[in-house]
Amino acid sequence: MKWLPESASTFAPGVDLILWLVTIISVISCVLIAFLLIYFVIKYRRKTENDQTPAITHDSFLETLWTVIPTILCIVIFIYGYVYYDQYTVTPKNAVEVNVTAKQWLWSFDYSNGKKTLNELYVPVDQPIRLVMQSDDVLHSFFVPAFRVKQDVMGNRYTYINFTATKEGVYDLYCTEYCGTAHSDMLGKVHVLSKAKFASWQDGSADKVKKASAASIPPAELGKQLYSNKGCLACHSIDGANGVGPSWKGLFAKNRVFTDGASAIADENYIKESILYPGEKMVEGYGPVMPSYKGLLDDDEITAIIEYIKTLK
Amino acid sequence: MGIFGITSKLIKSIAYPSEMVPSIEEDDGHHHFDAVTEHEGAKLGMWLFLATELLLFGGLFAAYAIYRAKYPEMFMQGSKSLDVVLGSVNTVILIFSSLTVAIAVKAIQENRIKLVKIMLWVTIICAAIFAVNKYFEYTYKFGKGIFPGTDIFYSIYFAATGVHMLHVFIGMAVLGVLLRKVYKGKYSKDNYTAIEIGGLYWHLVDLIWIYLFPLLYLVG
Amino acid sequence: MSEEQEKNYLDNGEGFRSWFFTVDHKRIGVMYLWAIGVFFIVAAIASFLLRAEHLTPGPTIVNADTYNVLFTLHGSMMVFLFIVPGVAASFGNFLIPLMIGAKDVIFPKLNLYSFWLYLAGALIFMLALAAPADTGWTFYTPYSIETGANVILITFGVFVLGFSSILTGINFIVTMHKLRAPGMTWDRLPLFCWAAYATSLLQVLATPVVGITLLLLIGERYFGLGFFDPAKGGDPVMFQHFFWFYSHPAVYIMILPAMGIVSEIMPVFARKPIFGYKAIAYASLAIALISFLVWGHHMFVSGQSKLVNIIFSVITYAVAVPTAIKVFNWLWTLYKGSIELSTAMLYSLAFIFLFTIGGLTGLFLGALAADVHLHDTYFVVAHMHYVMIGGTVFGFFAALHFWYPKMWGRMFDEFKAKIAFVLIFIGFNVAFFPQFIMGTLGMPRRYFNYAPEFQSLHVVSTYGTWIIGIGFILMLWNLMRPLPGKAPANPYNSLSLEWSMDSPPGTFNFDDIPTVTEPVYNYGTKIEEGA
Amino acid sequence: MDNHASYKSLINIWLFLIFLTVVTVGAAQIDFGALNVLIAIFIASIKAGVVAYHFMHLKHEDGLTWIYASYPIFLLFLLISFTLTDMFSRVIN
Repeated sequence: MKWLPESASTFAPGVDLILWLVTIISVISCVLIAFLLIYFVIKYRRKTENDQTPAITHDSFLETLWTVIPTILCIVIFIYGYVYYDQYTVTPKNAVEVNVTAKQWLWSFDYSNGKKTLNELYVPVDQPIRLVMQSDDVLHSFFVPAFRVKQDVMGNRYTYINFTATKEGVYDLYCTEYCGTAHSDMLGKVHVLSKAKFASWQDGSADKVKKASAASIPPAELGKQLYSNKGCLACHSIDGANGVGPSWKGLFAKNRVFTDGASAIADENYIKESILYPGEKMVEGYGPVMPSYKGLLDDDEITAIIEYIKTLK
Repeated sequence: MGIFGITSKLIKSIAYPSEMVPSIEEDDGHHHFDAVTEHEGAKLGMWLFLATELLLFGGLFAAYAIYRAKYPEMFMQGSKSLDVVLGSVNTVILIFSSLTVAIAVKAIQENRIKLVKIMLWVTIICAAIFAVNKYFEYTYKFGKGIFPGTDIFYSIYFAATGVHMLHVFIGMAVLGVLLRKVYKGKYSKDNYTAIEIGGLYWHLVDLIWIYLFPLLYLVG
Repeated sequence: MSEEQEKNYLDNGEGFRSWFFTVDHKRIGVMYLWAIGVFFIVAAIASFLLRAEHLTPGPTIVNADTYNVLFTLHGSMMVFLFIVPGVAASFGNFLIPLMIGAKDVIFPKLNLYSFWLYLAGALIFMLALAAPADTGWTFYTPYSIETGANVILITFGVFVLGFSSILTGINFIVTMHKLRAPGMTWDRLPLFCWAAYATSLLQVLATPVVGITLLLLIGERYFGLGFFDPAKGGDPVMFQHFFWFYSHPAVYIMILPAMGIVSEIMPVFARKPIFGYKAIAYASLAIALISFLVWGHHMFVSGQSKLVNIIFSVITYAVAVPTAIKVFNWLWTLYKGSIELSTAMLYSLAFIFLFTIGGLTGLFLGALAADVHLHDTYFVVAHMHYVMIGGTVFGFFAALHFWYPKMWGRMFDEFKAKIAFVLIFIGFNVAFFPQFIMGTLGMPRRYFNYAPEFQSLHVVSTYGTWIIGIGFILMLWNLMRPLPGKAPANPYNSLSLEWSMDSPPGTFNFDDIPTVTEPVYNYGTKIEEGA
Repeated sequence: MDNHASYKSLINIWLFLIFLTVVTVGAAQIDFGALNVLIAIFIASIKAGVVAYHFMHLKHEDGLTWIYASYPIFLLFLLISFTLTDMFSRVIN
């Protein structure tokens, strides 16, 4: 049975080695103890009320044995744990930095060339990466099981993760420090691309290809994809349930009352403004928590989202 | 009966365990321990309680150490803004009250009830003066717009001295209860455990202040 | 013996007042037992809802906010209302004076106040249910500062409960120092008392730190003190240091009394002296002392420095060794014994097996590199439950059955109790073993929603909790219906002092304080091995 | 209880404490840099020791009380030293 996730970073084999090592030690000890328990219970079961038992109170040899052996095993396991941890915490010289900002409930990534992505981290294969992470609000934790890396992210202080992906593919990214309502929806993907693909993603040519394919699907369909890819789903439901933000169900053309008492009809322009400048017109009953999507969504994508909202009656 | 009432009751019950046991046990001769055990046990119990008190303040001392290391400048400035004279006066008062309690304990061992009464009164008055000084210090700070949360130094200042003040009040309540019982003639040279361990508690209040004073007021 | 003196502690006085104002340590122990039993059931119901929620990914029966509240309630009630005060306050109160040959604890009235404080803390905790906290039982900042939920009441409740815990601890320590019967030397002290001593030590010395931490958290919310809030220059990692400085020793507050219980039960049903009495006694103390030195292993990925991580990892492995020694000592107590598989013995044997799994999986988490992967996943959840349920709760159930005759003066139906045991044992493993696999696969804890590939394991786990539930109901139903007839004073031919008196004991335990002349587990005949 | 201190010796101890208070206030006026904290803590510890030893009668107590009086200080030391070590060893790798 599969009990470990895919191994896709230089750190993963070391962690897996420790997991295997401790598993083997554990299984042997457990089987030994279970066997002795059952064997003793059967062999020395009470036969008569007057069974004679020896008054054994201690045995120096045995006690030394089961003090020394666990001690040695513990030292060995510690050393393995330490050695691989040490490798993981030291940043390779040629590491490429990516800035990560966590906030309730999304991840945003800033690359050195000025690109910015939401919930989707793009990295080249076989290239050491150093994530420089900070939180805008509460604690979060960056966890990619396939890379076996995890680090808490907090406000007012940078924390770091080093990893080198070894396999192309798309891997899950979880938030593992409890952060409130949509903690379990604070998900992302790590795209490990070949060097060539990464280069074309970096200079934007990949975007154009993607756009072209995006153009071929209906806007409402595209909007639906963006809803889950760009993290909207963490706060806005599509079934009318009240979340951190207002539900999108029946939102379009609805009258919105703002915290300053003013009101407006939720038309295309209002929705676009809310996506780009979410703090401008706060609907009553909600807090100013949404980040601006300026620069993260282009006009076509915003239009697609508006079209999608229109379909949610 | 409020927090002080409860606490003084709790301390009382450490002080005279057998007295708090309902009459059934006293009447039928089921004393389950003698006076010496009682005295020794009560003292050990109080020392354990003092250990917990020390660790309660320990959290504040640890916070002090950490943030002082992190923001030395802030602590320098904050410390300078505190009134050293008032702090020194309070230190002398508190140390004096420690002396009076120590004398009270000695006096009760010699059955000098009148001296015990005087000393306990003086101790309570000292505590009251300490509290009044603190009141002026706080209101002065509030007047200058300094509150808990103004910055981390003041947060520590208010948290540490605030929790300490709470202990001063609890100590006053304990001493008050003891004093009332002295007037009722409950204590003598054969029965002074309560005064001794009440005194221990008051010395702890002094001990904490001995550290708080230089750390907050002096080391700038 | 006059008629009057034969009146046992249960019959001595009737009605609410005779219980609520009693200073009899046995009655106080029984009241604790009822109180923690109620909270255990409430917290367990929360866990059944949590597991039912995970039958499908996404919303099943509750929404995300309710889920977050439920796991907070489950965790904080289980920890602060059941398992921390649990075994120590209930069985500790009932047993310590009986075992050391005293008529009561040294501060009987204080003992009653501790119980009242426990109730007061629980009441404040319950008031918080009006707007229940959604922070998890760890109250990590800054979330606990920012959330709109009622964190202040719940933390103040925990603070009061801590006060109760401290006073109980002081009472037990002084009792064991000052009230041991003549001849009850430290090397004749029953191991349950040793464990209770170590537990009390931890309660007295660790609890005040969490007390001030929670007070400061309340201060954060009222005044914005800023110690733990990064927005104000504070450090959330510091909160975790303070919190775990208590909460790691608290793990041992939970498990040590259960170890003590198993150490009492094994020799009785194996008819042999406990193997390595001194090793077990000293290991209890060693665990109590070293447990103050390992709190940082909860924080390997929290942003704690690498150096400190390494130090904590080393010391963590040091605390593993005394625990391993204990397991082997219990095991060897069985060797050449005359073993009777009573219900209490079954729970004790299960304790050894499950606690071994719990301990061994701790080895994974102590290894730095492995913990980076496993931290805050279901692996931790499973590990913790193997220690807390497989360890403490199984020990607690063992005690419920073992001292049942002494406590209630009646016997129970062993056969039904054994069926209940089998159900609970199987259900427990079905419920929690799959969580290890989910954890290594990377399923994070405290997740309302989860990826579909985890569903089959989640479903198995949920079914397991249902089996536990059935077993638990059967156990409770069985214990609520004692067999007719009075229990004998010493149904198991045990040698320790609590069995030397009637079942249930009289109000003053001993008519005359006994004099102890022999080691406590003086079973078996003194024949040299191989002779 | 003959071995308990006389009133006069209690007062002498008090005078000594006042003297130390004056010293600590005086020492704080001089700038020793980082040493100021250590001096303040050192003097405070002497004062605390004197209060515990004489006023709190620790000198008449048995070993057990000494253990319980000093163990929390050790724990406090642990708490502070570990958290400070953490604070100062958070270097960037």
